[in-house]
Amino acid sequence: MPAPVRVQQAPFDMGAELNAFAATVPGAGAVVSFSGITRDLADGTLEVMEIEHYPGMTEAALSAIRDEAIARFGLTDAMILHRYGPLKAADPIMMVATAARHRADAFAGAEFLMDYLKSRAPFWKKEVTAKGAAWVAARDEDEDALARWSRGG
Amino acid sequence: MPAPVRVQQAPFDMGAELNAFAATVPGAGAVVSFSGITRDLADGTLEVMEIEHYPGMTEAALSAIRDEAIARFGLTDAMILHRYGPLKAADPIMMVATAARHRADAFAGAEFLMDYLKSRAPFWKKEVTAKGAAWVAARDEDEDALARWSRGG
Amino acid sequence: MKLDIRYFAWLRERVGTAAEQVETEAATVADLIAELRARDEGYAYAFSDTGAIRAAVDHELVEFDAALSGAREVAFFPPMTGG
Amino acid sequence: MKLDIRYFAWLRERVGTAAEQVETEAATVADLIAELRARDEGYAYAFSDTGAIRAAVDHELVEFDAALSGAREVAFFPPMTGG
Repeated sequence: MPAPVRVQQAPFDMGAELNAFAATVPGAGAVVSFSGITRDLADGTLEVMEIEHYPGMTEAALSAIRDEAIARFGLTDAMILHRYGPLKAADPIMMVATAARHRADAFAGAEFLMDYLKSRAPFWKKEVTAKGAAWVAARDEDEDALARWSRGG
Repeated sequence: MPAPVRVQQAPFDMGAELNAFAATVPGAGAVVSFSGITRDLADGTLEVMEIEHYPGMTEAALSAIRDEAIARFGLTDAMILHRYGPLKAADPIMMVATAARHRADAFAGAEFLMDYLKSRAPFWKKEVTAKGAAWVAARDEDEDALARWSRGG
Repeated sequence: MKLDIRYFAWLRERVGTAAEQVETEAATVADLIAELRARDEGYAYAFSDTGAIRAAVDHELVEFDAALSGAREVAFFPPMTGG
Repeated sequence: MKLDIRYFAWLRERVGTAAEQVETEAATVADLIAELRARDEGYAYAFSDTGAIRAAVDHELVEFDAALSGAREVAFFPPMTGG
């Protein structure tokens, strides 16, 4: 069984990951997956998306976010996989999967994982084109998305 | 490329379905999947879950729900696959997948598909045990879940 | 007019058939239900709790006040439980 | 005390190093930032907009008023953009 939190440079097969995860969640009636894919720039000029991270803190942050999601939504299980290093447009960047008895918890758990991971896990993206490189700015929407999880418990 | 709406008795491979879907959504940054899995009864006595459907209407209803989700959330694409016939505990029943530029739309699209499909697509589940058979009752929560999509457009 | 009627799930089990053809002048789904219910005890029992019954005309979910003019197939079934 | 300091993303590029060790008596993260900023123009520029900087002490995100007693590693970086 693959580790439930993985930070790796190597590509991954999202379908194989989904199957491996779903094979280990007895009693769950609902499995949700989210896969993030590298998007090209609007003008199609992306050469490389560089993903930097903070080894040690990254694993700790992802594990804490996973534990929190499992406890909060009563998940049967959850997994997080995130790549770093140089990626090309259309390359999968990361994936989360959740399992629960019912669909509402599986969906909420996956959205919670994504919202926290976006703004609280130490990854930084840099877009490289022939003209130069630019760090991707954090989006206000991503910070706002976190706020909903503190309402109502 | 597999048809975006399928109603079938045959098993399916959720990982292979996810990969096939994700391979055909250029420009999407987010892919969400939901898989529904047959749950055993609390006392572990489920022998068969029979799924009955209404051929003709089922395909029409699923296509309409898919079209609505794509239009409403600006999805890059969406797929729905649903089985019928006799299933065993832990067998995958159905799956939806959505793709969008950003994660919020991909998640909302998948939840919309599931909420509509639960209460508006003509499927009926019957649980068969050694002691007899019982039709699964519709849950009020499922009907309530639909209501959120009429608020605020 | 001639109408094909289809029944699903426990409604099918209670009326004892999956499909039948009827000759009817019912103007609405509600009229048709009243006709069917008047047939015999089995139909009366099957249609006793109309709050637990849904109807479709030509593959489209409808309310019971839906008109039947031009309809070819009417289906009756309990609330759906897909997913 | 001796502290390992790490920098990421554009903060790393602006200070010109990924990691260094400093000898400091700073009581809080804010004190440490003030010390670093006073070093030279490069550090002053890197830390000019503290609203755009996040800090972690021993792998845990903290506010700038967090105490440094017992800390071994402090990291500075821009808002995170994972996912």
